[in-house]
Amino acid sequence: MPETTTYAKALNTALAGLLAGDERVFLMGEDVGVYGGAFGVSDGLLDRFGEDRVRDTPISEDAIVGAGVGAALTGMLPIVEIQFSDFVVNAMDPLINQAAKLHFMYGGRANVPLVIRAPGGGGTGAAAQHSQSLEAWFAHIPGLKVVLPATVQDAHDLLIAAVRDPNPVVFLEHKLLYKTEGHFEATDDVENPVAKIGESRVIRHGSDLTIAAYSIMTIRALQAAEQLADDGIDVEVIDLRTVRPLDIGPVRESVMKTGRLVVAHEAPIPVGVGAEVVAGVVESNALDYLLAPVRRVGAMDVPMPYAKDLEQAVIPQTGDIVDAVKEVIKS
Amino acid sequence: MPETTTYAKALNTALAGLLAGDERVFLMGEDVGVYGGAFGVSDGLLDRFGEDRVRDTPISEDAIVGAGVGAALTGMLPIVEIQFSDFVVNAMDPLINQAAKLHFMYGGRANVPLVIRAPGGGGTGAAAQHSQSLEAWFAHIPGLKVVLPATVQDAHDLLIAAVRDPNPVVFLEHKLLYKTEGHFEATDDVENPVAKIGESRVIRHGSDLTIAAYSIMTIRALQAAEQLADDGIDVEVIDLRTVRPLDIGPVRESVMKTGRLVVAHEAPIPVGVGAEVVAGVVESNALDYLLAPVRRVGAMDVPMPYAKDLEQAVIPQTGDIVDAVKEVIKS
Amino acid sequence: MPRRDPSTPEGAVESLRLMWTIRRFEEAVEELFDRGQLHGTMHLSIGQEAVAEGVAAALETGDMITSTHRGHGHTLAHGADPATMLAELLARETGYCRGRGGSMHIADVAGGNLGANGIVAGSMTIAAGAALAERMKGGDRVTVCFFGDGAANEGSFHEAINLAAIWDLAVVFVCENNQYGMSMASDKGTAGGSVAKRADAYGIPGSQVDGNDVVSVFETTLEMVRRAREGEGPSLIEALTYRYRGHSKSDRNLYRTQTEIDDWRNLRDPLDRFEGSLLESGGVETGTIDKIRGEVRESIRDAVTEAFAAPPTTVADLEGAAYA
Amino acid sequence: MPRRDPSTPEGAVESLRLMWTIRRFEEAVEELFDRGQLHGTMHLSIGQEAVAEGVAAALETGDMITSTHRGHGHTLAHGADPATMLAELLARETGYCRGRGGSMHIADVAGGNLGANGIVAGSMTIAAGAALAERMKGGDRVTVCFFGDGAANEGSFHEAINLAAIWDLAVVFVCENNQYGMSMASDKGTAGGSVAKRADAYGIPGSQVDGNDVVSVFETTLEMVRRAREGEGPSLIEALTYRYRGHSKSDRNLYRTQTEIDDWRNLRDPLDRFEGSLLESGGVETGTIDKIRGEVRESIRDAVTEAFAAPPTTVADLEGAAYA
Ligand SMILES: Cc1ncc(C[n+]2csc(CCOP(=O)(O)OP(=O)(O)O)c2C)c(N)n1
Ligand SMILES: Cc1ncc(C[n+]2csc(CCOP(=O)(O)OP(=O)(O)O)c2C)c(N)n1
Ligand SMILES: [Mg+2]
Ligand SMILES: [Mg+2]
Repeated sequence: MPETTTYAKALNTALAGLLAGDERVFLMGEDVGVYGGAFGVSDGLLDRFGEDRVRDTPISEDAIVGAGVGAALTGMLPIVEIQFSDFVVNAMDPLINQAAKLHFMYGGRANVPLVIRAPGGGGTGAAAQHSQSLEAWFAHIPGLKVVLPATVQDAHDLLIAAVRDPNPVVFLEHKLLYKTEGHFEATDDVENPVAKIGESRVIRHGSDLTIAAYSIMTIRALQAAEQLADDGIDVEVIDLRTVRPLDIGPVRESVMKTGRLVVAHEAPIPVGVGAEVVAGVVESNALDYLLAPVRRVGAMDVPMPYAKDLEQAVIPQTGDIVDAVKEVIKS
Repeated sequence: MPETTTYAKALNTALAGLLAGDERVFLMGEDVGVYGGAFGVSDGLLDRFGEDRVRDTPISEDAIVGAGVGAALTGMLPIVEIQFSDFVVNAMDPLINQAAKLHFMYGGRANVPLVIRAPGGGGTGAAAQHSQSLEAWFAHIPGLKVVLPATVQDAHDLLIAAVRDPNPVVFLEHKLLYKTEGHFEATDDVENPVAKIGESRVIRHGSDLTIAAYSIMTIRALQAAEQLADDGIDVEVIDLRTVRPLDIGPVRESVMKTGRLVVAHEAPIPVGVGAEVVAGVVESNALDYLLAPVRRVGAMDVPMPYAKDLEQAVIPQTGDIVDAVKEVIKS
Repeated sequence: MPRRDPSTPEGAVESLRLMWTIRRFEEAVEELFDRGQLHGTMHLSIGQEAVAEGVAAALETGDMITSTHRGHGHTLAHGADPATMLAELLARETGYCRGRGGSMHIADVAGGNLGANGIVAGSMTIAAGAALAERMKGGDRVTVCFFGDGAANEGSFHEAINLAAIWDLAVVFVCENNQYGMSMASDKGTAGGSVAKRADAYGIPGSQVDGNDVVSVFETTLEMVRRAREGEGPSLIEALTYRYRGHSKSDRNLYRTQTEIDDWRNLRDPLDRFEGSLLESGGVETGTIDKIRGEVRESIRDAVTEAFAAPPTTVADLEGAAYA
Repeated sequence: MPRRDPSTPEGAVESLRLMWTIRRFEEAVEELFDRGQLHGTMHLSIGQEAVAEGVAAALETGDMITSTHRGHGHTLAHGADPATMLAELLARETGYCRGRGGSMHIADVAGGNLGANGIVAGSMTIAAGAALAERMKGGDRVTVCFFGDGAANEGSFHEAINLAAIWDLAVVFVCENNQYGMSMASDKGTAGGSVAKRADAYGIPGSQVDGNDVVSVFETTLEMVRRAREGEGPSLIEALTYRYRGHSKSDRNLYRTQTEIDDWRNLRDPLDRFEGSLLESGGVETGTIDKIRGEVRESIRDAVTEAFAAPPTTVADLEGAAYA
C-alpha cells in the first residue's frame, strides 16, 4: 500500500475491499462499469468483480435508487452511485419517502442498509445543474445519515462505515477533492470500520476562534487557519465529517474555549447546515461564552454560474473564510 | 362578503378572483376539478372556469410541475396543486433544477412565475408519507420563494401575492388549518396584492420572550402565549409568514427587547427553518441581548407515526411551546 | 406449485374463503371508521377481491409482493393475519408495524410482504430491486408488484418496468385497473387507452384480464409467474375491476354515476360470480358456501375483538426509532 | 410553410450551410477547449447535424424548441447567432445567458428556444407545458422537444409524453438516438429495443428515421409538425445517428470500438451523404458547395473573433440575480 493516494483512489480501494469482502455488496449506477464512473471512482472494478456486481444502469435515477431500496430491504448491501448529486432530485421519492422511513414505518422490523454515493459541489464550470451541495436537505430528514468526507483517509474509512451501517446513508463526495492527495492506510477488515459515522473531529487546535466545516471547506478552513496564523490569529478547526447525526459536542466545547465561531460550507447559507451548527451552539450554555456574533460562510445566494470568475465569486474560497474570521475577531 | 370564513374558502376565493381577473392564470393538479381538490380548496371552480383552466391531471407530479414551468416560461401564470406536499419529492427536478434556476441560468432573460400549492403537515393520521413539512428544503434553494400562511386572511392575500410574483413560489398550506375560521376581507383587485411576500409580522406584543413561528405553529404559539400570560409570562409572537426570503429584522428587534428566543415549527429540528432563524439572530448584534440559550421547538426526530397518540407526541403542540418558553425563562 | 388453485374444487374453497375474508375485513374496517374507532384515512378494496386472490393464489410461499395504499386485499391474500392487521389499524403494539405505519404501510418483510405504500407507484422500483436481490442471491422467488391504473402514469412505472425488462427480473407487474385514479377516469388520464398494451414498449408480455374473475386472474398470473421463475423475465398484467366505495372517506363520488356503481356491483361482483360459477359447475355446494361465509364472518369478528384487546402503542421508545 | 426545404435546391443550400455551420462551430469549440480557452465541460454533436437541421428546417418562425446538454446543433439550426453562442461559451457579457448558463443552458426564450438543459430528459415536461400554454393562448405554434436515447428511460419521458398525448398537445418529441447514453449502449439500456415503438403505448404516431439523412428527417418532421399544428396531437420521431466524439471530454471511449466510429464516419456521415446526393441529383454544384464551406469556415472564424472581443462577465450584479 502506498502511503499517500488520492481521494478517488481511496474510494476505489474501499469499494474493492467491500466488494471482495462481502457478497451482499454491489455497486450500481450510470456508467460505473467500463467507463469507471464519471469521475473514475470505480475504475477497474468491473474487470475485477463482473457486470453483476458492478452494474451499469440506464439513466433512471428513480429506478436505480428505488431498486437499491428494494435490494437493501431484502438482504443486500447496495452502493448506488448518482452521477452528480444534483440528479438525486430525480430519486427523492425512493430516498426520502421510502428509504428514510421504512425502518420506522414498519415498526422497526426492517432495515434499509443502502448507501447513496454522489459527487457534489462546484468549481468545475459545470454550472447550475451540476454543482449543487444539497446536504442540508438530507440532513433534515430523520432516518438518513449524511456523510461528507474531507480527507483521503476519511473517504475510505467512512465509506466502509457507511456500508456497514444498517441505515440509509447519503455519502457526498466533492468533485474537486477527487484528485487531492493525502495520507492513506487501507484496511483489509471491511467488517469492522475504523471510522464512526457521527463523529466530528478537531483537526487543528487554536485558541482565538473556532471554524466548523466539512467536505472541501475543511481543506479551505485549514488553509485559512495557516494564513490567519501569520496574522497572529490562532484558529481551531473542526471537521464535522457527518452532518446527520451532527456531533455538535466538540463545537460547543471549542466555542467555550475560543468564544468565537465561524461555520463554513459551500452550500448557500439560508437553512443550510451552518445554521444548524450555530443553533446547536447557542441553544447550549456555550452561548454564554460567545464574545462576538457568529458568522456563516457559504455560497452567494444564487444558482451556480458557468463563467469561471462568477463561479469563483459564488463559491466560498479560503479568502472568504479569512475575511469572516477577521470580522468576527474585530467585532 | 362574510366577515369570517375558513382558510380553505379564503384560498378558494383567491383562486376564483385570480382566475376571473387574469386569463393567464390557470389551476392544474390531481383531482382539482370535479373532486374540488383533496381538501376542497378548488370546490366549484371547475363549474365556473371550465376544464381548461381548472385542469385535472393524471398522477404525474413531475409532468405537472414541469408543464407548469413550461407554461410559466412562455407567458402563463400557472398555479399547480400537489395533492400532499410529500409528493413534491416526485417533482423536484422541475422545481429545483428548472424553475428555481432558469431566471438566473438564462442571464435574467426569462421568468418562471409559477406557484406550487401543496398541503403539508401532520395531525390527520395519514402517517409518514402524507404528513411532512418540507419547507426547509425549498427555503434552502436560491430562486424559490416559500410562503406558509397561518391565518385565513394571509392565505388569501399571500396567494394573490404569490401569483403576482415573477418568481416560482412554493405555497404551503397546513391541512389542519383548512377548516379554521378567521376574519376575512376579500379583494377584487388581484393585480395589486395587499400582502407582500417576505414580511414577517409581530402579531402579539410582549416583553419577556420572543416566539418566532409560521403556519400552524403561529396559532399554537398564540395559544401558548395566552397560557403563559396566566403565569405572568409576557410573550411576543412573530409570524414569519415567508421563510424565503426570511424577514429576520423583526425577530432581531424583538429579541433585543425581550432577550429570549424560542422558534417553533412542525418540521423536524435538524437543519430546519428554526436553525436559520436562530442563526440569523446570533450573527447580528442581537446576540448581545440574549439572556439565555435559545430553544427550538419542532417535531420529534422520527417520521410521522400513524397512531394518534404517537402522532401527537411527535408533532409539537401548544404545551411543548409553553414548556420550552418556561425553560428558557428559567435558565 | 401455486398456493392454491381456484379452478379446482379444493382450491376454490380456499380462494372463496380468502375473498370473503377480504370483503368482510374491509367492511369491518369501514364500520370501525364510521364509528370513529379508526382514525386517519382508508382505501377500501371492496369489489376488487378477485384480483388480490387470483394473483396471490398463483404464488408460492416465499414469493414476495409489494402493494399500494389500497393494500388490505393483497396483504390478506398473501397470508397476513387479519387480527394483526386490525391491530395495526387500531394502533396497537401488536400490529404489523407496531401502530407506526397504519393502513398504508402494512408490511411483513420477513414473510415476503415488502409493504403497502402511500406513494402512488412508490413500490414499483422497490419490487424491481427485490427481484434483483433475489437474482443475485441465486434464488428463484418471484416478486409481484401491485399498482393502480393511476400509477401507470407516474415516471416510476416507466423506470421500474424498463429496468426489470432489460435485466430480465422476476417481477410480475399487476395493474389493478379499477377504472379510476381517485376522480380521474383511467381512459382520460392514460394515453393509449390500455395499461397492458404499454408492455409492448418494453418488449415484455402484457395481458388484460377480467379482474372480477378470480380464475382468469389466477391462470394468467400463474403463467407469468412461471415465466418469471424460469428466468424469462418480467410481465405486465392489467386486471379490469371496479372500486365500489369512494377513493377514501372524503370522496363524494361526483365523478361517476350511481348507475355505473350499481351495474358493477349487481352484474359483475367477483364474489357473486365466483360463487355462481362454483354452484353451476357443481364443484362446491351451497352448504359449503354458507359455511365459509359464516366462518369468515366469525373469524373477522374474532379478529376485531382480538385487536381491540391488544395493548396500545406507547410513546416510550419513539425517540431514536428512525434508526436501526 | 417550413423555414427551408432541403429537398429543393434553394432549401438544400441553406440546410447544407447550416449543417456545416454546426460542424464547424463544434470543431471550433473543441479547439478552444483543447487550447484551454474554454472551461467547464462540453458535449459535441459532430456527426448528428442532419437531425438538428432536418427538424429545424421543418419549423416555422415562432415555433419553439427545447434542447439538451448536447444542444449546440439544435440551437444553431433554430436560428441562433454563432457569435452570441460563442460569447456564452467564452463567458462574455454578450452571451445568450450573460455567461451564467454556458454550453448546457443556452436559451433564447423570446426567440422560441426554451433552452438547452443539463438534466437528461429535463426539458420534456417543459416542452409539454409550453405547448399547453400555446393552446391556452389560442396560438398554433408547435414545440419540438429534442432528447437523447438515454433520456427515453427517465420517468420524465413517460410522464411528458402521456400528458401531451391525453391533451393532444402540439409537441413533436424528437429522440436523437446516437446509439449511446454516455457509455450505455441504447439497445442495452432501452427495453423493447426501440424508442419510436414506445409511441404506441401512448397512442401517438412513432417513426424511426435515418438521422443521417437530412431530407428524410425533414420530411418526417414536416408531417409531424403539420399534425401538431392542426390539433392532431403529439408524435415521436426517433432519428438514428451517431456521435463521433466522446460523450464529453472525460470520455476514454472504452465502450465502443474505433472501427464502429470509423464506419459511421466514413460510410454514413450526414454531410458527405447530403453533398453526395446533391451532386448526384445535380441540384447543387461543386462550386456552390465549396463556396458554402468557405463561407462557413470564415463566418465561424469571425464569430470566434467577435466573441473574444466581447466584454467579459462581471460579478458586479450577481447578488440578488436569482430573482426576477
Ligand atoms: C405520488 C402520489 N401522488 C398522489 C397521491 C394521492 N393519491 C393517493 S391514491 C391516488 C389515486 C391512485 O389511483 P390508482 O393508482 O388507480 O389506485 P386506486 O386508488 O384506484 O386503487 C392518489 C391520486 C399519492 N398518494 N402519491
Ligand atoms: C438526470 C440526469 N442523469 C444523468 C446525467 C448525466 N448525463 C449527462 S448526458 C448523459 C447521457 C445522455 O444520453 P442521451 O440521452 O442518449 O444523450 P447523448 O449524450 O447521447 O446526446 C448522462 C448520463 C444528467 N445530466 N442528468
Ligand atoms: Mg385506480
Ligand atoms: Mg445518446
